[in-house]
Amino acid sequence: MSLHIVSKSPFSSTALADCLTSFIEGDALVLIEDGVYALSGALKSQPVVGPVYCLAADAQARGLTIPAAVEAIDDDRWASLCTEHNPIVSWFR
Amino acid sequence: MSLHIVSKSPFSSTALADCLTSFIEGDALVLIEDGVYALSGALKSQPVVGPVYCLAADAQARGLTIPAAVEAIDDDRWASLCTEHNPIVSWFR
Amino acid sequence: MGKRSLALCRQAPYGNALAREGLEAVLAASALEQAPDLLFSGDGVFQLLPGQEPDGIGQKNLQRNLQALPIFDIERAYVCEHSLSQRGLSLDDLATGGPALHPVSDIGKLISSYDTVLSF
Amino acid sequence: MGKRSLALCRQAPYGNALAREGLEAVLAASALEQAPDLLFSGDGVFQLLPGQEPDGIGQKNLQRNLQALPIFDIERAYVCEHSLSQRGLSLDDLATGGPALHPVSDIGKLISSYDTVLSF
Amino acid sequence: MYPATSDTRNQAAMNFTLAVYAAPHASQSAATALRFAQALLRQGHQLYRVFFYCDGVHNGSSLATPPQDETDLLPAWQSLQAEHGLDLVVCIAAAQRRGVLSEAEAKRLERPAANLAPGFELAGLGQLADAVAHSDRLVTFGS
Amino acid sequence: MYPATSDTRNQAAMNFTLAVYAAPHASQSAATALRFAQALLRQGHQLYRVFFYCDGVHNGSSLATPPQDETDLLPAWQSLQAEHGLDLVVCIAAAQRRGVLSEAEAKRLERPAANLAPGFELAGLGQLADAVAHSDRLVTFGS
Repeated sequence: MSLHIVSKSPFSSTALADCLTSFIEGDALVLIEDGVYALSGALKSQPVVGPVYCLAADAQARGLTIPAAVEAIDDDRWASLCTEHNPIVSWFR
Repeated sequence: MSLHIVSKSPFSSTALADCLTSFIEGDALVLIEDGVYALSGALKSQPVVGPVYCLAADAQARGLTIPAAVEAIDDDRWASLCTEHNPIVSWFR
Repeated sequence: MGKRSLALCRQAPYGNALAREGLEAVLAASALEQAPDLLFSGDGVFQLLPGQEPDGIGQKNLQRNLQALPIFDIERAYVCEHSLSQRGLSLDDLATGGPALHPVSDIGKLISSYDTVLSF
Repeated sequence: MGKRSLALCRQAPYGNALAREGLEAVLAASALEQAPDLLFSGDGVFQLLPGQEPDGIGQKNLQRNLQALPIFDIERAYVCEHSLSQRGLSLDDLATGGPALHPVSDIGKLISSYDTVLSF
Repeated sequence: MYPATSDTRNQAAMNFTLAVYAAPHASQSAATALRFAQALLRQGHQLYRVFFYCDGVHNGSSLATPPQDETDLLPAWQSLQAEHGLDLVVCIAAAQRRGVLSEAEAKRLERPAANLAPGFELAGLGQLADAVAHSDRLVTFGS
Repeated sequence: MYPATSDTRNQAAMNFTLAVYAAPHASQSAATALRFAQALLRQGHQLYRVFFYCDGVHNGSSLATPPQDETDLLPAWQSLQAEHGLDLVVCIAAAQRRGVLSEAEAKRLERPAANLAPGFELAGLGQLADAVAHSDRLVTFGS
């Protein structure tokens, strides 16, 4: 199943919204770069989809706390997720 | 009063929405580049603000028709609008 | 190879180079007989509007690239229905002359049926 | 000159260079005693979040640039209230140490009081 | 006052500065800025400065070579510069990061080549502040 | 199979291709791609190719010179290339438009200098299609 990678803020881009429209059972979502701002909004308490992963370094860079419902990951875990899923779909605009 | 210039599609960027939040009586709006896609949505029939101008070349490039409530302009008219208003505020992301 | 790939086209034409460079990548792959399928979604559906005349902004007409696709055996393309209705458009509003356009309601299911997705 | 200018900061930090390059332009103007006022709106309010630690992504902390502003006589900055509430934030959630932050409800009125607006 | 067309007769000529943040070919914005500059000059306005910042510094590259059937912005900026004595300033800090270097900068930074096109000059961010202070209007062309 | 850490023991090594569309310094994405490439190699995976497309071609510029206190991606890509024999391909068409030229291209196009960094090579878009066909995974790093 697909691994979706979102790298833009949900407050200024429709990248996350478009991704969620394409999200189906069995898929997974990785928030990177400005995509981690979803943690301060839509995905704060109860994510609408799952599983949701978040690059810890990107959240830390931006002063965001990763909520319990989202799994903090490093680059190595991200790479592993990419081997466990296919295709890999980037949403960057 | 301000001249607001919006250059991104309202369907994928919040540039237009952010601009409209900042729009006050006496301001004017110019749609350029992908900003002209507002003509196929929010600003199609009755624009929520006014006056609204649209670069004709950008609408024509994209196969869009400019509705009656929006004034089609060329670069020279755009330049004139910039002399008639101040400040000039660009909304491009 | 038997691998199936999808080009996911989400950008409006002309405002930035991604729509054009995406189609160029698709044409290059097709010339090597590795044609991906195409899915237009989000602002990418605007690539399919008829009557584009970008001379006035000094750009080349992207629809020529679309019309070239059938030459490279890309006979059909998918269009996200949700994206169309969000933009007040229907299939009838889109241009013909390129590959046949097939509306898709569940693009998640479509995407997951491919081995590779190229996002543009 | 007596001209009043405003730097409109609408970008989140780190994801693209505009937040940083905007602040650098503000600092350069301030060093020449032509300091603009600052308005943080949209994702620009995220520049003001405390506790940013960008070492892990190989970038410099932007908050140091913000903290340098008072040295250049930029004593206060405006923050769009609507942008804060859209993001579930309040003034209390923002970092101190830079210029004092003044919430603004009608940013249209604020913008129109300036001669020049630099968008970043 | 330099009225150029009948449209502009009643208008006072103004001093404009353009801030260009977009690279050519990546975004339409650089081409829009050029057309806007041409319109201003056609109407008899003055361009105090064009300041290329952020990705806009790539407008000053002498190496960009678009295909023959695509618009090449570089010679258009250069001929506008030659004809009107335009001040085309590329931000030196933004250009250094992105690899747009004059001969002097290439030598100073010990880089193998220079690629700043004739007609453009590198200068500091202070030139943007100076332009804001000395222009009637500033128009930003974003990325 | 080249297991590098205990985490990866149970995993089959895979062949990855990365498509990088973003220039360094303009967007975080180029730096993210580099870190991801390092993680893949650390885990014992293979990188079939890194394909630099769109604004990503600027990653291959030998002239970009970030300030000393900012990360310089170029030497990091080059040392990864040297160590692992990476295939760092810069799309020739996208690079030509944006002014990233090899010596041969600069001569052919009659441009005054070349700026393609050692370790990178220019090649056609077909190399992206080839990489898609020969890789287990493709990851796109957008702009």
